[in-house]
Formats: sequence, C-alpha cells, structure tokens
Amino acid sequence: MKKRNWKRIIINTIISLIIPVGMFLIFAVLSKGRTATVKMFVTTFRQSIIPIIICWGLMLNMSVGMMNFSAGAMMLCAGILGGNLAQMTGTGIPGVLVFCLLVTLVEGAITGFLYNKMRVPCMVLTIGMMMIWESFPKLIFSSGVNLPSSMTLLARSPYCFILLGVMFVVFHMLYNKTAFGHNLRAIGNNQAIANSVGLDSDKIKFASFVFGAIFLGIAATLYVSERGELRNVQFMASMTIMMDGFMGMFLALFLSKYCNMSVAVIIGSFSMKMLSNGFVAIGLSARTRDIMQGLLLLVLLTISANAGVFERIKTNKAFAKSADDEYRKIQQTGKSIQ
Amino acid sequence: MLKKMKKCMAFLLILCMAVTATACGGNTDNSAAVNENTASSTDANKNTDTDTNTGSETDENAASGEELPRFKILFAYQQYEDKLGGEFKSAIQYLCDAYNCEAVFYESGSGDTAVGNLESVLTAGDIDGLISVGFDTARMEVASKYNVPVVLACGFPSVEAEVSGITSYDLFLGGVTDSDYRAGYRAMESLYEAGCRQVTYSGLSAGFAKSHDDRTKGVMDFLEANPDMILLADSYTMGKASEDIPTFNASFPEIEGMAFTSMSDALYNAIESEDLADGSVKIAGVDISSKTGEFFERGIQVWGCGGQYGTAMVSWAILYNYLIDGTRIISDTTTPIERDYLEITTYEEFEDFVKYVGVSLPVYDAEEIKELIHYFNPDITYEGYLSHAENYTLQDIIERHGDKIND
Amino acid sequence: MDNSAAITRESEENQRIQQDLDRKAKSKNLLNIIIPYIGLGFLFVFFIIVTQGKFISTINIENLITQSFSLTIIAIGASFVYAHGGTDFSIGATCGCAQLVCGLLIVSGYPLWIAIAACILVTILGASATAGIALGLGVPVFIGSMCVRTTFNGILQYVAESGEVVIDYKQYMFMNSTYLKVIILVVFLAVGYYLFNYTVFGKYNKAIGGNPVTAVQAGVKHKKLIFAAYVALGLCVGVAAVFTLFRTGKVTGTTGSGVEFNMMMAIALGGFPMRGGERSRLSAAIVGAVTITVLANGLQLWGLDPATINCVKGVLFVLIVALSYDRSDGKLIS
Amino acid sequence: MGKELLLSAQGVCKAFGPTRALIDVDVDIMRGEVRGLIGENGSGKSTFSSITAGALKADTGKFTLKGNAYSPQNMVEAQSGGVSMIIQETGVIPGINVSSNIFAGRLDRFTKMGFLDWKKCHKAANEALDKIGAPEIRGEMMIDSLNFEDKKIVEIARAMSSDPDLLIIDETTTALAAKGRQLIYNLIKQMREANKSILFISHDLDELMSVCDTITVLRDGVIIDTLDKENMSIELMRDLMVGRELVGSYYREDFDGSSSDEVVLEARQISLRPYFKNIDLTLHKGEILGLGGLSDCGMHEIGKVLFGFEKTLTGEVVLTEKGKKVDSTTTAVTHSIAYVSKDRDKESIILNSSIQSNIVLPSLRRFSRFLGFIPRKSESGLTSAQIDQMRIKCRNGKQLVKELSGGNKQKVVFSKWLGTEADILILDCPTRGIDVGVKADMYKLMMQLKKQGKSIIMISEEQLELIGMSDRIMLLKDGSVTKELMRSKDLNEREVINYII
Repeated sequence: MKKRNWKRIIINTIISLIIPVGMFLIFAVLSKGRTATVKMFVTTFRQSIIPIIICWGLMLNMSVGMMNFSAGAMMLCAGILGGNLAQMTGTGIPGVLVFCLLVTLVEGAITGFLYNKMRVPCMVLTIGMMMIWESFPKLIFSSGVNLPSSMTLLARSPYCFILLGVMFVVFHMLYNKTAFGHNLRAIGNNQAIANSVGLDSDKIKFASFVFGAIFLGIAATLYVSERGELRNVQFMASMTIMMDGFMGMFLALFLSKYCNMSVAVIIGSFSMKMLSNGFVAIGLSARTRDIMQGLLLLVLLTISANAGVFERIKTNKAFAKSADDEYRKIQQTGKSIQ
Repeated sequence: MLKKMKKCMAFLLILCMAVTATACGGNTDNSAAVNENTASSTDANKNTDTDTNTGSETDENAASGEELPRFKILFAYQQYEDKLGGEFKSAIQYLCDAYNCEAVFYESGSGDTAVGNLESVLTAGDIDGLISVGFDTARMEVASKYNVPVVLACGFPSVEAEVSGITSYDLFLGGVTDSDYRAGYRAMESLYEAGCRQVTYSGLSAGFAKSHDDRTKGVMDFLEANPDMILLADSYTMGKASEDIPTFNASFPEIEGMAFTSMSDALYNAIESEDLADGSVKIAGVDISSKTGEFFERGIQVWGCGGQYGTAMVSWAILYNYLIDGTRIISDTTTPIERDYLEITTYEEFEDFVKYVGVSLPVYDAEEIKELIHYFNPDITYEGYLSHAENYTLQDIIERHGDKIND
Repeated sequence: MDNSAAITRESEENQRIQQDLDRKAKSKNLLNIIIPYIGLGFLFVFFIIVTQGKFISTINIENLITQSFSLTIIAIGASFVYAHGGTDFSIGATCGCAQLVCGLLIVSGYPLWIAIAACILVTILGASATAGIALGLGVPVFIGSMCVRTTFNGILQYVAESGEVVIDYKQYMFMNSTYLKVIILVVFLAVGYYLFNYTVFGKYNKAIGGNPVTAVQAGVKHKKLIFAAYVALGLCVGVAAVFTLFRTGKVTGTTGSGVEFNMMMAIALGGFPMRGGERSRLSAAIVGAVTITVLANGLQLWGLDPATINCVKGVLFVLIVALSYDRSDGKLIS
Repeated sequence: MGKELLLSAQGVCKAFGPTRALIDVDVDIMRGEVRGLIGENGSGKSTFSSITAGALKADTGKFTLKGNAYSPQNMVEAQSGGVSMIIQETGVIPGINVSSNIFAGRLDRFTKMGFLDWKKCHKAANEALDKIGAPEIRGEMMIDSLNFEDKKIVEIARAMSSDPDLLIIDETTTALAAKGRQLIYNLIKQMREANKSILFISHDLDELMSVCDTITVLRDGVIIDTLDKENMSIELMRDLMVGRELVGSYYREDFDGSSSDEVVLEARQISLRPYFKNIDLTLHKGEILGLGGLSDCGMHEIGKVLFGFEKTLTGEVVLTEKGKKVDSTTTAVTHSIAYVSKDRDKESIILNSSIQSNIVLPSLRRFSRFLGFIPRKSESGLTSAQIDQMRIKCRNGKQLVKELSGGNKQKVVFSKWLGTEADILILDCPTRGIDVGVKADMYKLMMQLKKQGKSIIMISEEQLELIGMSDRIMLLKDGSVTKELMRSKDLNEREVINYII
C-alpha cells in the first residue's frame, strides 16, 4: 500500500514537472544559456508571484465553475484606492496592504451579493462589474496613484517571497484542509446533488468570492507597490492584468490531476512567465514573439490536455491483443473438440 | 422569483441614480452643456475649478471675453487618464474659458468605434469645430457630413492615400504635429552619444497612436543608420513596459541603454528595483514624470522631452481663426506645421521645465495666443506660425511669461 | 388533464384553485416572452429622456443602424456557436487579420470581389482553426481560441508595424451606404433565423448544448456540427470585417481588437444562455448586439465626461442583465 | 410496540406551476411502523417524500414530528430532526471521497479550529458503513471508483449516519440488484426492532406486500386509500393506484421462444476494456434477446458497443442484411437501431428542453426536407401522436422534461425511439423505476414490436423480467457469457441467479 503510493507520487511529480523543466531546457539551449542563469530564474519567479496569487484567487471561483472577469479591475481599483487612502492616512506600507485588502473584500462581497440576488452567470455579472470597478476610481482619483519609493518595499526581493509563502499556506489550508474547500469541490462537481443533500451553495459561493478577494487584495498590494504608480485604465483594459493569471490557471487545471492544486498553480503560472521571458532571451523580435508564443502555448496545452492518452491507447491495444489470443485458443479447442 | 427581481432592480436603480448624479453634478462643464436640468449646479463648480486652474483667467474675460461669440469646441483624444491627456484637457479648457468658448472632451476610441463615437458626439451637440489627436479620412467624412471644421493635433498621417484622402475635404484646416520621428531619433542618438551600444526599446502596440508609431520609426531608422548600435530586445505591449525591464535585465546583463516611447514612474521604479540605477545603464525617453529630475540628477537619464500640449494650443488657434473670421492659416493642408519637443538633457533644464511647463499657466497664455489669431492680429501669417513653431523652447517660454510665474 | 384527475378534483374549491394556478402560469409565460426586451426598452426611454429626444432623431437612427451593423452580423453567427455551449475569443484578431489581407489586396490593385472573398476566407480559416483545436486536440475551446487569438494578433502586428494599410476611402464610399447594409442585415437575419429555428443545423446545435451525450446517442455527428457552427461564425465575422474596413478606410495594429468582448457582452446582455441549449434564442443575441450599440451611442449622445461614461455603462449593463436575464436555472447557475 | 405517533402530515398541498402534485394529503406514521407508499408515476409519492425529507417545501399544510411542529429548510435540518431519505436517482457527488459524500453538508462537525480532521471523519464514515453491513466500502475511497450499486449503498450510509427515527426509501430497491436489496431489507428489520419507522416507496408490489405493515395509495396527488396487512392484495393495490381494471398478467403468456432464423444484428468477438472480452452475439428478426447479470458484469457496456456509442477493441458489430458495420451512433440510427440507456437523466434525455424537442431529436434527419428544412407540422404531429399513444402525463409538448416524473421521462425516451420506427431496439433496463401501469404498457409494447417483426435486446437486472419477456437469455458474469437459456415454462429465478453470481 505505502510502497505503491510512493511510486505514484514519484510518477506524478515527474509528470507535473515535465512541462517547466522541458521548457527550461529548450530555452536554455536556444538562448545559448542566457535563461539558465540564477538571475533569470529568480527574476522569472518574482515576476510570476502576482500571477500566481491572482490565479489562486480565481481558482476558488473556478472550482465552482465561476469565471471572474472582474478580477483585474478589482485589483486596479483596490490598488488606486488603497494606495491613495494609505497616503492620506499616512499609514505607510501596512496601510497599503490593509486598504487594498479592505477594498477587494468589499468588492468581492458586493459581487457575491449581486450574484446570489440576480442569479445570472458569473461570467455575465463580472463583465458588468469589471466596467464598474474599472471606472469607479476615476471618479475619485482621476490621476490614479503615485506611491513614494518608501512605500513600495513589499514588492522588493525578500518581502514579496514572504508574502507568496504566506499566501501559499493560506490557500493550501483553505483548499485542502477546511470544510469550505471540500464543500467548494462538492458543489463544483455536481451542484444539483450538492444542493439536494443540503449544502448551502449560496453561502459557499459568496464565501468563495470573499476568500478570492483576499488573494486579489494581496495581488493588488504587490501590483501597486511593484509599479509605484497606477493609472486609471480604459474600458476592458484591466483584462490584460489577469490574462497571464488566467493562462496559468488553465495549465494548473490540467496539472492538478497529478499534483496538488496549490502547487499546480505555481508550476502553471511559472511556466507561463518562463515562456514569455524565454522568447525575449532568445532574441526574437517582439512581433515574431507574439506569434511563437501563441503557437507554443497551444502545443503546451495540447500536451497537458492529452496527458495519459498514449498509455490509454497502449493498454487498450494490450487488452485487444490478449482478447485476440484467448479467442484464437477457444477457436482451436472448439475445432479440436469437433 | 419576481419579488427577488424587484428587490435587485431597486438596488441597482439606486446605484444607477447615484452614479448619474455624480456624472451630472460633480463633473466638468460639458455635461452641463448637454442637459440644462443640471446646468446650474455645474456652472457653480465650473467657476470654482477654473479659478483654481488659472490665476489670470478672469481679467482675460474682462479684457476681451464678453463680446466674443460663444463657440463649442470639441476635443478628441484616446484617453484622458494619462498625463498628456490631463495636460491637453486643462490647456484647451484654459483657452476656451479665456475666449468665451465651450470645451467638450471625448475619448475618440479606435477602429469603427472611433467613427461611431464621432457620429454620436456630433449628433449630440451643435459642435462648431473639432480638434482631434490623430485623425483619418473616415472620420473626416463624418465631420464634413456634420459640416464641422477639423484641425489635427499630434500624429499627422504619413501614408499617401490617407493624406490625400483627408486633405481632399474643404473643412480640413490642416494639422499641427510634434516631430515625433525626430524625438525617437534623438532619444537613440543621445544614448549613442552617451556611449551606449547595446540597447533595448519599449514602445506601444502599433496602431494605438500615430505619434508613438512615428517615434518607433525614428528609433529604428537611427539603428539602421548606426549598425554598431545593437537592439538587444524590444517590446510593444501596452502597459507592460515596466514588467519587461526585469526580463530584459535578466536575459541581457550587457545592456547599456534603454529607450522608452513614454516614460512613467512605473518605469523608473522598475529600473530602481532592478538595481539598474547605479549608472551602468543610461535611459532616454519621451514624457516627463515626477521622478525624471532625480534620474537626470544621478546622471542615469541622458535625454527626455515633453511639452506636446503646446501643439494642441496652436491647433486651437488655427481652428479659432477659422471660426471667428474664416481665416485659413494653412493653405496647403497636406503638410502639417511641425513643432519640436521641449528637449531636456540636464537637471537644470528639468527644473525649468517643471517650473514653466508643468504648472497652472500653460506654455502659451491667452495673450500670446491672441498674436496667432488674425481677428486680433491681422498681420499673422502661415510663416508667422512657422517661426512661432521654430522658437518653441524652454528659453522662449521663460522670456515670454517667466515673470508671470511666481516661485 | 386525464379523466382520473376529474374524478378526484371535482370539488368546488379545487376547481377554483386549479383555475387561478393556470392563470398564474399564463401570465408568467407572457412575462417570459417580453422580459428579454425590457432592458432594451428601458434604455430607449432612459436615453430619449436624458438626450431630450436627440436619441431618436432620424439621423441618429441611421447612425444606430450603421453602428450596430457589424456586431449584429457577428451576433447572428455567434449564436450558433453559443447555442452548443461554445465560445470564441479569437474573432477580434482574425477580424483584424482579415481586414489586413483585404486591405493589402485592394491596395495592390486586385479587384474588389477577390479582396472580399479573401477577407471572408481568412476569418473562416481562423474560426476553423479554433474549432479544430477544440475538437481535434481536446483543448477547451475557451483557451484554445486564446492561443489562436495571440497568434493572429502577432501576425497583424507583424505586418502593421511596417505601416498602416490605407485604402482609397472615397472610391469605396458605396460600401458605406445604409441601404446596402440594411439589405445585407435583413438577408442575414432571415437566413440566420431560418437556420436557427427551422433546420437540423440549428436544432442539433441546441441539442448538443442541452446534453451532448443524448445528442450523440440520437445519432448527431456532433463534431461535424460544431465545426459547421464555427464556420458560420467565421463567415459572419468575415462579412463584418469587410464592412468595417470600408467604414474605417484603414488597417492598423489595433484593428479588430475588442470585437470578441463586444460579442460576449452582446450575448450576455441579450440573455442568451451561456451554456446554450434549448433556451438559446437568436433574437436574444440580436437584442444584445443592438443593446450594446444603443449603450455606446446613447452615452456619447448624453455627453457625459469620459471618465463617467464607462462607470454608467457598467451600471446600466448590470441593470439590464438584472432586468432581462432568464433566471429559470435558479441556484444551479454558475 | 407502543402505537405512539411519530410523524403526522395534515392537509399538505404542493403545486409545480399549474400542475398540482399534492392535494390535502394527510398521513400519520406510527413508531415502529413500516409504511408503504404506492401510486403511479407522477401520483406525488416522490413529492410527498421529498417534502417530508426537506428537499422540497410544501405550499400549505403542516407537519408534526414527535409531537412538535416540523418544517425543515433542507435535508440536513431534516436529518438532524431525525428524518432522512434515500433518493430515487443516483445522488452521490462525484470527484470526492466516500466520507465527504456521507457527511456532505455536515463536514463542519469534523473541523478542529477550522481545519478538517480526516481521521475522525473517515472513522465515523466507516462506522456508518459497517453499521449497514457494507464493510467492503471504506471512507477514504474515491466515490468514482465505486460502481452504481455501491454508490447507492453510500447513499444509504449517508441516510443512516444520523440514525434517523424515520427513514424514507424512495424507489431505491428497483435500482438495486440482489445484494443491495438484501442490505435494505436487513436495515428495515433493524429499524423496526429499534421501534423506528420507515416510509417505503416502491413499484414492486410483491416486495411491498412482504415488507410493509400498512400501505397508502396515492393517485394523482390525492390519497385514495390506506390498506393494512389484512386487506392488502396485489390486485386491489393495482386497481386502486391505476384507477382502472388491469386485465390479464403482466408478462407475456406464450412460451414459444422460437423466432425466425434470419439474423439482423451480429456481434463478432467484441471487447471493451475493462468490461468484457470476446463476446459473440446474434440477434434474430422478431426476437427478444435478454441480457442478464449483475449490474457490473459488463452487459450495459455491451449495449453501448452494439449501438456504436463505444468502439469495440476487437471484432465488429454488423447489420447482417445490409452488411453494414456499426461504427458510430450515426450509422446505428440511420440504419434504424434504437438505444435506451440505463442512466436516463444523464444520457437519454435533455432535461432542460421541451418534450417535443426530445421526442423529435432522433427523427429530425428523417423529417429534414430541402436544405435541411424541418416542417413544424411533422414535429408537433409526431409529438402529439406519441404523447397520446404513450399516455405521457404533461400539459403539452412544450413542457420541460425536467418537470416530469420518472416514469413519464422514461415514456418520453421510449416515444423518441418509437418515432424513428427502428427495427432493432436495444433497451437497457427499460422498466427501471417505473410503476406497474407503465410497466404493463411497456411489456405490451414490446410484444407488439415483436409481432411487427422488430428485434429487441433487453438488458435487465431483474431476473423475473428476463424470464417473463425474452425468447432467449444470455447470462453474463464478469464480462463473459456464462449461459444461454431458451424460453421455457419451467425457467425460474433460482436457476438464473446461479449463473450470474
């Protein structure tokens, strides 16, 4: 029992690491070692922190089959409001953190409330909310936010990793170790039954919005501190903020078959960043980069989507063969009897 | 179910009303123009904010304002969120207040939405004239359909078909543009002079704004002219420039220089946190932001430029000429009046720039614009405009109204 | 009701109860029929008031037609894709590329019809690529189309970088005539409506949206159908692309960006069920498309400050959805 | 056994839209009583039980449980109140383990300062499973690794885990094979001994007779009568619930198993991993071929392969006279093969769409005219014809299928295939969870089809049905044929069971 488990674990780890490692090697070769430096690794990892955290936030909604398009806008709104409020109140770095969290929490709560009241698909609702969150800060702080360098510390090297670590623990616990996490999955897997056996899906979905908001709040904090300034964006522009989060999430969804979700997200988002950075290091021009990225991404997803397909075919073949053999035997014996 | 619906309808209606209230009440003048019912409230705060934004505005009105006819001037720009957008807005607002005109701003949008938006905006209010940042034949067609004269500010079309298309319309009064190509070229040049041979460039997605495309062209041409300068990497993703810096740095430790189509604090911060600010890397880029000075002081930035909004003011003058007495300044509309940027290469220049360009009083005050208007100054000519464009420098601004600006 | 019911339910008040239950049901059905249009109606009234009637001036009505043209055409195609529960994020990029090809051909002097044909071909190729990826490679179409999007966007940028493609606008003014657009719109609406409601194509698509397994067990060639649906979308996008090109007169790197989101919003606003199935109605998609245009147009007419427009847009969006979305899934919605 | 009142319902009414499912229903259940609840499909049995178990809410009427008023908001509340139910259709949540299924919605009780304590949870789950006599299922197993039957057992465990005073068993036994049934009977015995009560809903009248103390008959939402042990009789019950005389017996009378030796469908050495290997099968014209076995013996998958829904790994399925290979459902349907799946709601019908579009779906290709045009008339024509013929209980063809009761759903499935005028029908558990009335109709129908020279493959877990209906019975055990029996008078359940266990 135990032994078999170990084997399984090893296999799974290998499968889930194929993509990042493979990509790393490919790029290392193509870029003549440029990507194989520690610096590159650290940079890529640091760049993927925000996507990872966003991704965790989205994942909570995603596992109930809800896609939150307003995530980027929520972050932007939080960043601008939070940053300004922190400066006004002179609460410094903790201020930024707290206010960003506060804003996203409120946003999450409102979205969740409307979702339960209106009973329209999350996708639809959040498109609307995106427009609101995008343009709301404009009415108050038309010129966005500018943070003094003293307040952007959180994005710097040790602290951002610490934050990541903390959020990792939080997500891992939330998703795997709490009743909430399991209720979430139950609803995600079959809501009709989950309801009929008495899971309060409204409550749980609302919670998923709020908990998701926590992650977005942290992401917003990092986002605003990393840039030190945020400008209000135009209609739907906030999508780009969370797009890499999205891409990572889909990869993670595939990987989660082989490793724990919380890790899968990290691998997924990291791979995505590696992809975009790798092409830069190779020295492709920006344009070809876009094209290549699209194609490689496709390859990547195809691989992960079809993981295990070949072994299935193989086992089927084996089964068919054995069947044939047996059949032939029976025939012969049948003949010999006659 | 129905009850639920009623409930959330009520909730949303309240939300809606709240927003509309802010929209009509708390906001700039144009809304007042369209719906009278809120005019009173907005007039009130119009006065207040114009007071704050220009000190010398009231006596302008006293001098010449009253008897001037009231024109409604439309200004088009992609997005007013960025710094330049803000500058455009306040500059045009300033002139319109000074000359008893009414300014209407709208976001032009791109593609066929741009055409649609223009149609709608022109349908909305009896617009007398349009100043547009970037323009094309399709929109010119719309404008002429609504019989609105147009002046193009910043980003004059370069493709032959486009130029002939636009200029074939009688209502096209010509264009005033910054020498964006030169700006791009100069940025690289100054990096080159500073000894950088291996550089990166961060631009904007092609087609988003003509001026940025021109800058990119300038950059590329310089690179061709000087093969010993190598472009290590370039990127054009909107709003991601600051995220590219770490990538560039990590994959090309040998970077010596970085050029940007538009500087912003985000970039400066990225450079800072990537420890590129130790002087190993020089930077050059268009647009001035709050951190620019510091980087000049530390000798990291070797070249910067700004002050485009002056161009918009000149375009305004051209339009006003046509509106008030039908004077056409530009006879041959196929070539725009080209104006250089205010270039900055030292910290001192930066200080001046902040003092004389980035303040409440625009680079041209109402009096100086008067000189450009035939109605007030009959002997103004096209040549006059050209020379006026020639000596658009910091020095010139200081001479013109340095005294008006109190330290 | 069958006779056994009559025996047990003949009692006075049971009869009465049954009657007013039936009445309730009737009125509910009636409501369900008008609900999808409430949002649009609300908007019309709202804008007519805030723009003091400018909104329904003849000139603006004409504007509305021309402005809603492309999106409506696309919505017709999209409704087939969404009917079987699919989606496509690549159409913006393919739309851009198609215009690029069309523009280049025109500029280099090929006859108009070739250019148009090529334009439509490109979008169909794009859509087929998306479908192929989803069906052949088993990648979820949502994300598969993202990849197609990135790729096509790259291609567009790649070419557009070397300078925008500008066609002789005035020479092709006839392509902008409102009459032509109205005619094409009517044709597409008619064909779309026919296909969607009266043919195997439409019905099978809806069936697949409802329950793929059942559809397959009923002998539906689902892959073939889904592919066909995407091709239909491609065709519509192609046509839209052609007219967009002649409306704008040029192709830049950003041409076509955002079309996919507009399409999605149209689908959402019209109350088109996101998972497709029986309840998908073509009219919903079209109402959505019109609503989007009305929103954009009306808010510009209203003349709000640019900063406010999007906020109001968002609120109105949510409001309309709240008014007119079909809620029969109740809690089970996701 | 003291006759003290456990649960009483007074004047319960419930309406779905304009259809009234329950009208003024009064039921009193004593402690230690096993109460049977019978009625045709759509007579309101399930509605009543769901309301009692808190899955639905009554419009009017009041419940009292153990003397005090009782109105549960959801099933969890009902369970804590002491009422729990085993649902008719499969009701386990996929993708999570058995424990979280058993304690779905009640996981919080195993949390220590917010975190789940799995040890405790699994332990409790295993106890529950042991208690109902299913020690082979463990809490830490993934639910998806269990077969249909064991999933049902997990549900039972869920119901019992809160040791209820009233257990509602809603048509569960019909879905179960021998093992599960035995398990349930034991359960009932235990409960009765512990002076607790059962509300037992089933279509198997003999079963009811043997199990129940009293039986309440519902028809069309109204209580017709309540019989106690003395005056129970199959005939009486049938007549009461159907409201009309059911003449003759239920299965076919004749015992002539011969059929024309013209083969219509032939399967040569078909296999499907991991279900079965090397099955040869021939179906003759006008023959009813029965496939029997335990639910996990692979017979259901055989049906799928024969229909071309699953691809066989070896050999082939051939339509003999046309010599056409059946490799896809499309070929199957176009060559008039029909398939009724066992899992009705998941596979056979589109819940969220109207009766009409369900019924016409497989016939559309036949209807389609020039340019794939489908005349509205042919659709509505077929629908109304089928609704009449099958006596589907509904407002009209536009009604959504999900609003129908189990049996009526099944009728819709049948009518959709009858509409295609198929020559070969593959019926997987055709009478699963439907009442006597409908059952009788179905069997009559099958005989009619047989007479019309159509061939039927009937896959069934009910031996009686197999013996009663088929000309030839193939019995399977773990994926291979163990015995082939011809129709004969002296064929009995015993015999059959020997070959399948």
